[in-house]
Amino acid sequence: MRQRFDLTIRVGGEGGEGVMSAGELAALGFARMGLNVCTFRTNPPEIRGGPAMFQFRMSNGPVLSQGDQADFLLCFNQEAWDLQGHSLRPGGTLMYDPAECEPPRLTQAGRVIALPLTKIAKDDVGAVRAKNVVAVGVMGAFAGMPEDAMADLVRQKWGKRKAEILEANLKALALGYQHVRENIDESEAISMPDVEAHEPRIILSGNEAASLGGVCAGLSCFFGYPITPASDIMEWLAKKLPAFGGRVVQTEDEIAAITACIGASFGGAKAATASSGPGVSLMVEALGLAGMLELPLVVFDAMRSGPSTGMPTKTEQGDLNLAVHGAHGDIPRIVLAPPDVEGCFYTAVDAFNLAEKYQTPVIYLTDQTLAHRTQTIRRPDTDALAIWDRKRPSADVTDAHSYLRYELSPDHISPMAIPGRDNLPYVATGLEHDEHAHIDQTPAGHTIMSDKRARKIEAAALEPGFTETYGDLSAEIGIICWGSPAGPAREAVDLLAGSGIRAKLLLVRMLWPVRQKEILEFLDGCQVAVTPEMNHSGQFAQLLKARLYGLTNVPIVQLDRVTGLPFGAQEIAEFVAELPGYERLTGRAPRKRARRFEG
Amino acid sequence: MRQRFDLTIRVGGEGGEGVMSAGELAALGFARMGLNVCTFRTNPPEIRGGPAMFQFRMSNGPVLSQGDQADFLLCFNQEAWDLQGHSLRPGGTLMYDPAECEPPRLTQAGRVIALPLTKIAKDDVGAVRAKNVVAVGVMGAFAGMPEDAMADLVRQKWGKRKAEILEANLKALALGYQHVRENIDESEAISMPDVEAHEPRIILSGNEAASLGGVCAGLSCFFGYPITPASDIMEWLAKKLPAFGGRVVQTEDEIAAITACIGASFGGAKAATASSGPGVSLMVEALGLAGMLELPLVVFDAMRSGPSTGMPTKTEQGDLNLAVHGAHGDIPRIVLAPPDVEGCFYTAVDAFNLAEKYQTPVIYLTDQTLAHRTQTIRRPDTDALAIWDRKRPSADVTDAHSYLRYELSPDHISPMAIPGRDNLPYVATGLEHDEHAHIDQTPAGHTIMSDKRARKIEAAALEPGFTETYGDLSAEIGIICWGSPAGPAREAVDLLAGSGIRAKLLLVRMLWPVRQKEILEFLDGCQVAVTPEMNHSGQFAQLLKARLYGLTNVPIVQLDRVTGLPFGAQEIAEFVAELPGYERLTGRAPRKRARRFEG
Amino acid sequence: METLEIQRTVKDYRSEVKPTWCAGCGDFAVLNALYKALVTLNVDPKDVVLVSGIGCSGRLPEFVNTFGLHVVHGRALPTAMGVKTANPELTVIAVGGDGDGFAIGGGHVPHVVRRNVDITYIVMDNQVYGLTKGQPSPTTPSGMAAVSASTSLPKMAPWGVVETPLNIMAMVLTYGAAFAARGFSGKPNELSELYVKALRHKGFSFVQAMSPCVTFYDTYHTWKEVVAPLPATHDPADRFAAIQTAMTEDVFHTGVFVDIPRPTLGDLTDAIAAHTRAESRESGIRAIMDGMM
Amino acid sequence: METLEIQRTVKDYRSEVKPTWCAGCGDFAVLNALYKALVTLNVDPKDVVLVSGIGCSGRLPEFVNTFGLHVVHGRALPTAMGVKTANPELTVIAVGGDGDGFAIGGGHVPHVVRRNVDITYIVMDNQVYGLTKGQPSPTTPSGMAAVSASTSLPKMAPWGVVETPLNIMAMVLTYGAAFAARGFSGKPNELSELYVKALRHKGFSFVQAMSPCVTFYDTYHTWKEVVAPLPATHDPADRFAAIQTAMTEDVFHTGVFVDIPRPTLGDLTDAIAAHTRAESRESGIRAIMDGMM
Ligand SMILES: Cc1ncc(C[n+]2csc(CCOP(=O)(O)OP(=O)(O)O)c2C)c(N)n1
Ligand SMILES: Cc1ncc(C[n+]2csc(CCOP(=O)(O)OP(=O)(O)O)c2C)c(N)n1
Ligand code: SF4
Ligand code: SF4
Ligand SMILES: [Mg+2]
Ligand SMILES: [Mg+2]
Repeated sequence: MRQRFDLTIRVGGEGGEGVMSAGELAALGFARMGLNVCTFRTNPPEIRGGPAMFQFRMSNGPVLSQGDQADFLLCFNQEAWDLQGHSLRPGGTLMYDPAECEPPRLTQAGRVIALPLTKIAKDDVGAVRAKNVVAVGVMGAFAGMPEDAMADLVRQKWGKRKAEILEANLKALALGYQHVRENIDESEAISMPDVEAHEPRIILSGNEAASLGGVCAGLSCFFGYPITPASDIMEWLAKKLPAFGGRVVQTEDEIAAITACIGASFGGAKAATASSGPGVSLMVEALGLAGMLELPLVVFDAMRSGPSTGMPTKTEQGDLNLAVHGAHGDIPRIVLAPPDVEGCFYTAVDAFNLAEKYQTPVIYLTDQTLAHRTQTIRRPDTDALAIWDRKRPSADVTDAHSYLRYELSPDHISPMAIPGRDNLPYVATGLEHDEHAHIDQTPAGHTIMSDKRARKIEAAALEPGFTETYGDLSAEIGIICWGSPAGPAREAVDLLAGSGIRAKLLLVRMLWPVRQKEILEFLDGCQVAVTPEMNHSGQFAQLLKARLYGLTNVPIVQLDRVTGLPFGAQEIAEFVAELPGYERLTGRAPRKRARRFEG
Repeated sequence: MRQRFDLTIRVGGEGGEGVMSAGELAALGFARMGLNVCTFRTNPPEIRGGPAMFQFRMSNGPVLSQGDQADFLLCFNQEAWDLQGHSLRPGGTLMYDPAECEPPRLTQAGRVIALPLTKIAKDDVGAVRAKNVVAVGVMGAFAGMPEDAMADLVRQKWGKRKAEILEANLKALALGYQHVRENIDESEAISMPDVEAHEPRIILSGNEAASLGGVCAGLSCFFGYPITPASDIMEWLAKKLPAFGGRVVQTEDEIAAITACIGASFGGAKAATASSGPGVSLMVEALGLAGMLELPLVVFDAMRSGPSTGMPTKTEQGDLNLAVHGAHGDIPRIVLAPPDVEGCFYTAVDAFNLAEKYQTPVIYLTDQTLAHRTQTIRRPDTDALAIWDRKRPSADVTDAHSYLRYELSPDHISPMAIPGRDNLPYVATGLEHDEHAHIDQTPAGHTIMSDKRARKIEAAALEPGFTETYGDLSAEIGIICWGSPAGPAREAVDLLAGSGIRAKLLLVRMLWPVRQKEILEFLDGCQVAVTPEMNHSGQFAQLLKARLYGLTNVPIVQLDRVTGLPFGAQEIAEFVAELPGYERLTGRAPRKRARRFEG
Repeated sequence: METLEIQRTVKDYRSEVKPTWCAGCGDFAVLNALYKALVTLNVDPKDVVLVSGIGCSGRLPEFVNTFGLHVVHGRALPTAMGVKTANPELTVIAVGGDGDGFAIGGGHVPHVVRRNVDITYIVMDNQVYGLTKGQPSPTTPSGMAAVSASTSLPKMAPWGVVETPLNIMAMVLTYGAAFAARGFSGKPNELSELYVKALRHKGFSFVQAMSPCVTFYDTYHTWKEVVAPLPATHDPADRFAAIQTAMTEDVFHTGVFVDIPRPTLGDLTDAIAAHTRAESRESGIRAIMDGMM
Repeated sequence: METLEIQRTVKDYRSEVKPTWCAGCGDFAVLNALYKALVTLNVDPKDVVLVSGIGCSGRLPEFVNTFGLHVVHGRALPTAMGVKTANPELTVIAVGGDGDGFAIGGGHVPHVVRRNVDITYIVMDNQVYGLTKGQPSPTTPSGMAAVSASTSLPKMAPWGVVETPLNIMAMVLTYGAAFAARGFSGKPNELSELYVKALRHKGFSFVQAMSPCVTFYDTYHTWKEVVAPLPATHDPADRFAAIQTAMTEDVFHTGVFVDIPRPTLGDLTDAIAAHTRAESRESGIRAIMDGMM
């Protein structure tokens, strides 16, 4: 068996110093070498300046989370050390720029290396801004990455800019390499693993994966209003969709965006919008309309910390309640959530497919960590994707009088005529209506149609492929999770197994309708279930409890957390290992721990 | 003991024929005689025309619901008979206008009276429009109501209009009385009960009661946008609030309305808005802001049938999910619901009080039935009302630097400075902030403040007076309900007792935070609990299940219904009596019944 | 838009649903004028989408035998933009009230105008909220003028309307509408002709249809007095003169205020698409993924 | 508004919080001009409320030592109206970006203007969405003009901006703003004087502060070239001339476009209140209930 290589590098500095682009560049380099890479960043709330952090983890095995602790920490300045110092694992390597940072004392580092980035950039490159590329050179050299390959990347990134800029950056890169060669003992460098031949892969961010999934599923009309961390979905599509005959319109607000989606869907297109909590909150009235009209559409919600404006650049899973329960009345809808970047792609395809099949709005809950994480994934075989389209009137319906837009069919799904294509004019209305789409305000009419809409969605709970289990299925400790905590939760199962604690994981990609059947099966035999969620009230746990009431008694212990940062595997594992009352299962006495905050 | 008198009269006709005003007038007359009165109406979705119905029930005892069946049914036209015929109790009295309606055959009526309303109005009054007042005369005469008293009412209502109109209506009234005297056997008339001296009472609609409650609680700034069935709150306040130095602004939309409330509350006023589902859906982003800023304000939601535009003139309780869970992130809020018109008044006072005490938005869920029902209630002793105001900085805080707007205090409530009054300028922001209200985007900061906001609201669950029980508390069948179903549910308990089935009722006026303690106490000893709700998914039942998971196993059986009509007592009683699996308690085998729709 | 095969008649455009408006409502004339315009254009009902928000006026699509989309209050315009974006071949007409369009929906107007989305927007302006039983709207005259002529307005404005009304024609012109016209229910033929012009215009076209609410604010007689055609000298290519007229008129001028075509959103995005089009879906997707390696 | 006891200085209005804007951002000048205007007015910080929405510009209240209310995106105006309604004695200033005010918030502007709410509204117009990293805003010039001068605009508009920009000055004038002026970050003294005039104006006052975003669409140098004072002949009592100027100018005119006072919402509602006032709360409530028997 090939040796497991797993390394996490964190870079801290000031926003605007190029921390992010240095990190991205190095990560891309490692990905090209064949490693699996996963990145993690925190942006300052300021546009320019403020503390920025970029972390990337790479491995020759699967990379499921951003990494709990950094093996290497590179601090551009004092604040970076103050804020990020805690993240270095005991014995790890600390590098700092002596021009901007006091030599750190009292550190857990195994070794401390002063790295004169500013000095090299200023004196030798002649441009202090290039210090991030010097840093890239240092990282490349350390990791034994061929200098040529790295130089290629620099050329790709800056090739279209002014020649001086490219030259300066190439020089900075070379000086970074040179510095390592001249000053650092070769034995201290990381020895990169041999990477075996691997399936074709691509590297992309969660938002890119979601957008690409949309394109593959047939998305053709996109309307959106900028908001962090969703804007790049629209920006990506603005560039790419026209090539496919699709259209992107930046609207005046989110209400215009979603109502334009409603119009486009009525007009026959696969339509979507993307936003974050504040924008999605504004959309719920129209979301109800889409449910009532039974129109397919997809709302991407890249969740950030709420409530209200909250922490716009930080992650959270606080929009589940809104997605499931937002808007007045009982509204049909489907809520999905991808667990990782690969899931971002496939879940987007699912979102459009389910929207079409069930003629319903689908809300796709991603979060800031996933949205802006870049990760290597297997290159999707897009030819093999099944793409679904909405049910249309059968060819023998030619008379508008006999056409039933909201036909009460056995599967509760009705045929939808498309203007311009079907000679079956009808008027879709948000008022309660009958099978003909005519207004019907009778007790029977409203009851029957409310049933129809609800049952249609219940059926979606039986679609296969929206849950996944991991670990020892006979374990008595269960972990149920959704969204980006899935990666660290899976690693937590392994960590627990390593310390002799048996646990199993259920990952749920469809949050609404609730996957009652699979969840009950999973809970069967459990003594306790833990639900790690990045929100304050355990929104998914509460949904589960409501839907499982009377069907099971397995205690559901909520692990709710709103730090704005993603979970670490260690954190979940510790919580499980120290669950009070389950010493028989964990073999450990629970510790009383003060909340810790690290960032 | 004085004999129980309990009579229900229903009038059906075409919208615009004066059905509503005839009914209102007669109801007012009976109320003045000292009877308790409760009215019920269904409006057509059309502005003019379409089938309209008005029902009023009167009794010398308490009147808790609109009445299951009509003792008297008066049909202005054929459609009224077709639509309303079912509502006449077997043996009841049917009256119809032969000019507009075929003599009904095959009826359950005990007697059928042809009433030439059109003829009298046309030939004798000389104005066909006056036929509704002829009908009022008939009803007054039938019920033994003094003609003078009725004429006074007519004078009050039309006294300010043209003299001819008043004259015509007085004549119409007299002719109605005369017709009964001349054509109807005295023995067939209703014998009105002696009404004993009673506490001072007033008669008003639910929306008036809510508005009056607001005025008593100190509401001074109201912003709203018209919507059925909430508009009359704003219209009432537009007339009344200026007298108290208050201000009402009709805004351009609901988002403006609620954000203006936020501004006004920040400025030190007690502020409110009123809307229905579609408008409240639009408000949730700002509602989240109010929660984040910890600002008191009240949102009246007069619920109508959803989803989307739904059935705007029909009732439903479908906005609970929205009220509790609408908006992204975990937001503090309190949700209240009045059970009847008297409750509309006191719950409004509570709403403002709790908003002030907990510095939080309070959502007040009334529904179309309550909103437009007029009911006699005991005249509130407004001098005895406790009125609460928000916590302000103590006098010794004079330095803005040491002032902590979001101080972490033991009760999680912090002192609020008011511009113009307190020399303690601070900036309230929807971004996460620290005790000083300064922006704080750290993991610890967000966690601590999220805790603060959540705990503050948990404490509200301990405020006394928000639940009420009824019936035999040792019963093993429980009914838990909220809002307007409370009245019929209470009558259902009596009906059940009458047929030997012991049941008890828990009426909940605070829906969020969930009154876990009282609900668990109530469920203690129950074998089953039934939750009658006018929505499709059992929104309150789902909340209960989520909050009671693991704490009790009492089966919760949802009685969800979306006909757009209020529950009847009979309907709830039957559901309970025929609960499958509880034959031991009910002594009855459950019947399999087809859904019935009446309206 | 026009097909030559058959000549349709009003019957082809009238739906089975009988209008639910009050007898005498101005909206009947708006509807009849629309039937007539559709007959003139002879457009296939399956190629027309009528989009409306909420209001008495918003019920109009139900009464027309074309596709219809009756959405939430205030959102007819962005919804109509969505329909047109999905299928530029469709004739898309948004209709609605003064409240729907200029109160809750007022934020959308400038943007659909500046994008020059190729749709027609008919506002049925009765200067009141009809459906909610007669509150003041953004166009209700201020003071007691309207209030004392109405049974319902005194409910919200017992002491008169304190807001100054908006001049929606001047606003739309200032936003840069490529086509803007005004008609009156009392002059149904002219109204119908204006619709035809608006529908033939490529780009955003606006028609303000003065359409009295006989139940809550009956202005038929007063408006009849103050309606006059735009002076013959008015030049629809002169936006600025049109604004001046709209802002200073003491009568309601009817006719075409401006007709100044410019490229539509569709034209411009089509040009982009032509420039960037992938050879095939598959090759396009492949190219994207190749760039991610 | 003015108290005579003490003369405050900029120090009294500057908060402890250091602005987080990019170095060189036009908003610094907007802020400094505001400090200066407050000094001129010498208003007590406790009597001032600054209301803002979301955007780089929306961070301004944090930097000022007065009460502040930093709300959600696009809602500064109705929120400010709420503050003023609660307490008409306060000096209420709404501030925000071109996107905040005229994209998502654009529906509120006409209504706060027509009500003539006595607040001052300062729009920091950088013709771009700053905070979200540089997408086009309602005022971004169309075509490639802006796009090729920006690193960020090509993300949303790789082939140019297809929408026509809105002329927000002409719009606000058409809505009937009682006071409207334009200034430029590059001329901070004039800007400050305009604020003083706006704040002294009783009724709604609008100040368009041209304030470049140096990071995403740096227009400092181009705008410096095209800024010119309104001609001396311009009459601020002539709304119509002001609109004409706003719509035809090929430079950015600075100065007071209109100053045409009319009664404010507060004046009118105060008059109503005076007319209907109850003797006491108690008697008022008693009278209402007496009417319900
Ligand atoms: C979000 C929302 N708010 C309010 C309403 C209630 N409402 C329905 S129509 C309407 C205004 C009607 O006036 P207008 O648009 O002028 O149309 P008209 O009835 O006069 O034709 C209002 C306020 C609603 N349906 N939805
Ligand atoms: C409801 C909502 N939608 C979108 C956003 C994201 N957002 C924040 S600021 C902004 C626009 C900023 O542009 P502008 O108003 O011109 O202000 P500037 O940053 O340029 O000063 C947007 C779209 C948000 N915060 N809330
Ligand atoms: S209420 Fe007015 S606008 Fe509505 S249908 Fe009647 S007349 Fe027409
Ligand atoms: S991004 Fe632009 S608007 Fe925002 S602070 Fe920087 S320069 Fe100013
Ligand atoms: Mg109207
Ligand atoms: Mg801007």
